[in-house]
Amino acid sequence: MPLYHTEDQAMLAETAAQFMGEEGAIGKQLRHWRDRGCKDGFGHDLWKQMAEMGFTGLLVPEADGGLGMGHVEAGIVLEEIGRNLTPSPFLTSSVMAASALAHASAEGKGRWLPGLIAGDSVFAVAIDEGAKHRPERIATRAEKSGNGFRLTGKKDFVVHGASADMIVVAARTAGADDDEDGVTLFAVPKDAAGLGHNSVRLVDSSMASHVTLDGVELDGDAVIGEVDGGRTVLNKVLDAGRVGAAAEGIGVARGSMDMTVDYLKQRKQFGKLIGEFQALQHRAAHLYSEVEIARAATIKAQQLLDAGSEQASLMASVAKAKVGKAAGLAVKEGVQMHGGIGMTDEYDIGLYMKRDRALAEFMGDVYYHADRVARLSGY
Amino acid sequence: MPLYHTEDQAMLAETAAQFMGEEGAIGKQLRHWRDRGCKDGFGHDLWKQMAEMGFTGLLVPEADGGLGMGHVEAGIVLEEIGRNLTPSPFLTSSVMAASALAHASAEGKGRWLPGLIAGDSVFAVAIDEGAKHRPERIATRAEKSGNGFRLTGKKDFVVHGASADMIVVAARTAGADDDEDGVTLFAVPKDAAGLGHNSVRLVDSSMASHVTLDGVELDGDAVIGEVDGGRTVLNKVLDAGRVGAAAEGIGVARGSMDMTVDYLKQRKQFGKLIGEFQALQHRAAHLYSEVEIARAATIKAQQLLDAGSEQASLMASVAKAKVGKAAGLAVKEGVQMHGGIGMTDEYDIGLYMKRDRALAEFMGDVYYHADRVARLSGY
Amino acid sequence: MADLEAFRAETRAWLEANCPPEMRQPVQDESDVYWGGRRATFKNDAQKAWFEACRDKGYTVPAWPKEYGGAGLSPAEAKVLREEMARISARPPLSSFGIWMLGPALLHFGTEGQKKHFLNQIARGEIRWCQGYSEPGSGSDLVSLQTFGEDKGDHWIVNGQKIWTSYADKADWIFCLVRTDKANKYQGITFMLYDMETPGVTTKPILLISGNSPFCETFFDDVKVPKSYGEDIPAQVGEVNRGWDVAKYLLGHEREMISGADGGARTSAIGAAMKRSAGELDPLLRAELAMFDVDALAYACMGEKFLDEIKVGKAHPAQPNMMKYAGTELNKRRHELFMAAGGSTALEWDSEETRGGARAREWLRTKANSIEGGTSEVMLGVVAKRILELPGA
Amino acid sequence: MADLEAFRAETRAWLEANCPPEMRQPVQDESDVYWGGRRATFKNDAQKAWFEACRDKGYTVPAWPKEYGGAGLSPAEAKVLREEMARISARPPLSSFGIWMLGPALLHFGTEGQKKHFLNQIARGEIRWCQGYSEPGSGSDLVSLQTFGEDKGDHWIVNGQKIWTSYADKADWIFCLVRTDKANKYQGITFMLYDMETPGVTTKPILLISGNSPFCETFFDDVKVPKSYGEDIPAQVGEVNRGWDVAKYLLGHEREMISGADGGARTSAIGAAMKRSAGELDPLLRAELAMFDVDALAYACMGEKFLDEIKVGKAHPAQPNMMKYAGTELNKRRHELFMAAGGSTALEWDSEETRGGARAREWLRTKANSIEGGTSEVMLGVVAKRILELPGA
Repeated sequence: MPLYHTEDQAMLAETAAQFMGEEGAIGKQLRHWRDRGCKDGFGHDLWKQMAEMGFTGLLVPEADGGLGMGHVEAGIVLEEIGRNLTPSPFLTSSVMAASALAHASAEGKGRWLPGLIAGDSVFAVAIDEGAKHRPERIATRAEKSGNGFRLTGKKDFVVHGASADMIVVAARTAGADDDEDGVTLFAVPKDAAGLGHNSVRLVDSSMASHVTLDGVELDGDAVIGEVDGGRTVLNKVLDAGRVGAAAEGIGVARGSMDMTVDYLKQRKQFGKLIGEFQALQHRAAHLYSEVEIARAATIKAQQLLDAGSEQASLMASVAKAKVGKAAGLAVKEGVQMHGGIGMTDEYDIGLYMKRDRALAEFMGDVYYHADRVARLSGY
Repeated sequence: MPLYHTEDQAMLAETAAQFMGEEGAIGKQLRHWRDRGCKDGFGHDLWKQMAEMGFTGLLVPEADGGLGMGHVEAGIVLEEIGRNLTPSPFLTSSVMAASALAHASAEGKGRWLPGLIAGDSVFAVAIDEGAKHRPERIATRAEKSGNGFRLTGKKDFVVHGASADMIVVAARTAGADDDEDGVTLFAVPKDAAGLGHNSVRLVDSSMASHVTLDGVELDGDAVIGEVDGGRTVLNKVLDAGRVGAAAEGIGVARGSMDMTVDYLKQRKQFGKLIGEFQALQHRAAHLYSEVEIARAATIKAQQLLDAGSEQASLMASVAKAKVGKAAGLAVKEGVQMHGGIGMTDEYDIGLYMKRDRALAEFMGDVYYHADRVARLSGY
Repeated sequence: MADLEAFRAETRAWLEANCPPEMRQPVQDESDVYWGGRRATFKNDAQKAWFEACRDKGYTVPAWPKEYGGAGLSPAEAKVLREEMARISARPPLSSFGIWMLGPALLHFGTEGQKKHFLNQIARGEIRWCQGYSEPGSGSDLVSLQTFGEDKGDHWIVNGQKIWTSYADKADWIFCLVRTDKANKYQGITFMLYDMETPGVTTKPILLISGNSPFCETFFDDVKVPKSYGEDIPAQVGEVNRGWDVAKYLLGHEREMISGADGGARTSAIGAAMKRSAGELDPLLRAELAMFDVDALAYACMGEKFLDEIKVGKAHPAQPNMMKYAGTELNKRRHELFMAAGGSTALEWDSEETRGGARAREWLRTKANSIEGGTSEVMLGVVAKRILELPGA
Repeated sequence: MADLEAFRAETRAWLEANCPPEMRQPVQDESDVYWGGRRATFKNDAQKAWFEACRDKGYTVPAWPKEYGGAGLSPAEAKVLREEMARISARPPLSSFGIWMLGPALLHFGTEGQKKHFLNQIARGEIRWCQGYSEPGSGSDLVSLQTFGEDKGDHWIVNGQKIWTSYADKADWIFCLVRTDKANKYQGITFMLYDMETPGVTTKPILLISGNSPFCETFFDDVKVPKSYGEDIPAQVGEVNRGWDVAKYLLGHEREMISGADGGARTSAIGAAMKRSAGELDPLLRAELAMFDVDALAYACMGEKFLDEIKVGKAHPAQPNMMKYAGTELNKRRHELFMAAGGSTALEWDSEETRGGARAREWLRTKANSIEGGTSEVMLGVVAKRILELPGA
């Protein structure tokens, strides 16, 4: 498959760009909700609009009422979300939870997918335990209890956790904390007894929860996938989340870069446009190169995921790590090249830096993923 | 102690600069011996002249016939050696072997020091086993044998090994390969039976040996320092070698940088001196900053060594690693900024790149030493 | 040397007697810093007592001459005092742009009358100063500033706008670069001092990405600045139209300060601290920390060398630019690593556990390091031109 | 698709029958490469047989039209041939600047007469070409070249000097940029073809830091170049004085080639190979290898994307400059890491164990990657100007 968008995909990109550029714009969404101290960190109206656009159920198979598209298409939407810093539960709900629910029972799908597709429900995913992403280790326990399970543990960095109607929770039904096997995924509804949230605002004005599971009782049909065999589904959710975060990161990088290149063409110092200064030209060109390369890796990872390739998981880490580097460079150069005004809250460039930081951390940072590339490559 | 040279040291620097700039110049030494395929890789006449200048015995205590100076002074000479790419056995003999011989018996000192001070003898140090510097692991065995020891093993990257009258060899008299204790240093004379050399020319035209010790029989008085307690002396030899290599590396970096900055002021392209191009200006200024910082760290390490500080060994690794970075940058920028002619053998800038590569590897590269900084700092 | 040891003993005893225990702890937040000025209030009695003891002893500005409110300490004595204060973690009794910026300018360029008048005010914490340099159109290209003072005989009428005036909303007086000759770019700027309560002066805080707002925009609308404040107390520092010399001199000072070369404290590896706070480190994060620590420990040596050389006049005059460049870039990298090591916890913006997102806010704050006081790009240009003597602009 | 599969089967059979086993191993050194030309000799019978089989089949230039000596394969068929050759590690039957550089220029700019004459010579390996572009004073600023061809009616008299002419001492003919109008910088250069045996042409090899000397200085002393080599066979490609257009077109090709975007093979992590050859890796070297592998694997995706986009005309015309920049910088870094992983063994310059210092020599060779075919600095400038559309030079 060629590594550029098909005509259909190019049309979707145009639609998504127009929609996010208008409805998802920074002034209309991010600043609006932030300045109101919104407890969700995003607007439910926009989420509903995204459903009307067909975005919410993009990855859901047609048989289940969705559009049956792939990660390339999800990435197209995410890149525009990134470019406009649009706060929404798209990544956690339509990409990650949807990837999990593909493995749910017919009953589970029937319970959750209509709300997702309609933009009526929000979903979160609870994997991390501790401040760093280390999904190889799952300590949260799910013990057999009657017909179902009883969950006990703590989860961190659960983005949109307190806003979610359901949280996909990775817990351990067997084995030791570091075991590959023995993991099971559960759909935990918001009203489950024993489910607690300490919801905190992050640097990018998004909301994330420290979730406590204090003996949460669930029926057996809350299980997604196989009991004890959840690692397979978890890995798919992780890959989807990583590649999705990479795609959003590319949007952040390109948005930041475009804004900066525009500024270089407008700002004068020493009697010249600062974009005439060769040192800045070379740095901007290097940045362009890094962002293009990161984008190619991201699209490749999307295609491999859609093709079900064995190489997909390796390339997911390559993409997440490379985007981490490139987008990090884009926002740093963006703020520096904007000079003093880049430090002010009034200008948007600083918002790109904040979002980049949170996205870089989400589902594993550049260090985690470069290390994973090495491990998967046998060294 | 202030981190700049005293008046005496400044005078020594001037003397050393003049001597190396004249007698040790690239055309007179490095190219001369290289183009002749010299089996030593350096000139004995120059070594003798260095003795007349008092350089050879600089670190040897006055009581033993030397000048009783310190690592700051040795570093001054080494920086000029580096700047002129002067091939000589100064680092292995006057710095490393001399640091070992300070712990030798009176008999050992009497046997070896006069030749060192007079420039009649050459010394080498055999520590590495394998292609990378890992002195924590010593596998070469020295077994008790009559009054003395019998050495068996292989040593690599023994610079000037085949030219040396005596080689300081680190061997294991007790314990397992990775043990801290159980190491002993030996003075192995060139004519010892069972001592073999596979002498190879390196990229910088210096000569180094793969040394084989095939049951080399030594008297007990060949031991330097304590039997089984050689690690203490070995660490001093290592620190001296690392800080010395850093000082020489600073000379390489500054020589390369100065040559490059000069070139920027002469070469025209697009109707301008290339030094007028802002991108090159900024890169040159960054390089200057890196080299200055590396030099400060190196002088600090020299002072700490001379003061017998506990921090000396940490700072030796900081200096070696930082110089590795800075000098590596200096030669890379040097070749790139020279453009095509930098790739020709006719110009000297490529010789700086070659010497830097060999020095960077000698006594541990930037990766080894940055890792050591982390280990010594408790992480 | 014996004298110095006597001075050390004396200082130790004085500190013991005069520095309250509450003042022997690291500053936690802005409210722990005493800035002085007309509207100053003390956070608590300890802060007041400590300030007043220092003021009376001349220890708010220990190295300034006694007649200007200092203690007249020699450099060696001042170093002993710093060491002894550091030993007990004593807080600075008074923080002030008057001490850091205007004072050095006056000591170098001021008339005797100006020194007596203004330096004593600064030393006693009576007047809080702010700095009026940058303008919206004049950032790196500071000399292109447009704020204009029209000569009206015995006074100027100043009109224009400044930006990045730190704490202008809290300051009493401003030292301000004002164009007084439009025909002459470099020699047409005057370094003026005037009261922020003068009619026509207004300020507006600038909210930063860190969520703080230490800076203001400051507007001058027909501000009447008298040319003299008394005998031998002209309103400008240095000559009229030669304020650029003063500004350049001060930028050097500022760069030294921002470079962290004087920090001294940052001489241990951060990797160890990160491991303690983060638990096991990812191997590649550990590698980055190690590479950083090599650079940071080497830079600490450079800072020591730089200060040693400055003392004896051996440092190249443009070396502060190099230090500022390297120091600020390093500090930005340090805080990137703090964020990485802190993981998702470090992202929190207003939680109690993170003291209101202290780490994230500090991280964002450091992004200004390489902009304020001369951008990294300007610093590199100065090094290229003045140290490496490369041709052209 | 069915056709393609038939073609694949046919190709496989043909290769089986015609590619000798000795030609199915990676090239070890220069002597394994067949460059053709008047003075060419074969290393062995296998090399000769393989070359002749390909020549007769049109497989030295499979995608060129049959009338010019190619096999007239479609892009899809050419890809199948490449894949099948790669499958059995078949060596290229003929290496030649005529194939890589002059051929594309002639196909784009040449007259029918030139194509028939020169392309067939190239395809059949009869003439070995070299490239005369750079001059001592004209490196990055190529257009400032001074070699001058004086118009003498039916011929030019060429005087001047070229540098970096690859294998000029072994080449039969040269394609050479010659100034033919001193008044016109860009439109005063002619892309000339002439015989290296013409009186007045001399060459002198340049010894490189890698110890090899593939390049020469080439001198022209009153060299008489006829304006025509027969009917419809002018001596210049494109119009007289419009050679810069041809040169620019070719530089694009060269950049694609050097960028390694077409390499395709470099898609696996080097860290694993380094660990196999070096034993345990230092943790920080492992970290650097991992960071490199992220960049290299991502770049391989970019290479794939770039080639896909070129095929359908979606790539920005200046994208080869970006690819050349990123690809060559990456390759230099790759070889730095090879050297680090190889430790002191990799330093050896002429030992047998290291095949004559192959690793070190290759490492040094890569330093030219970011200089030849347009420096990294020139590439960045082109990207800034043509893709980002930044103002000024």
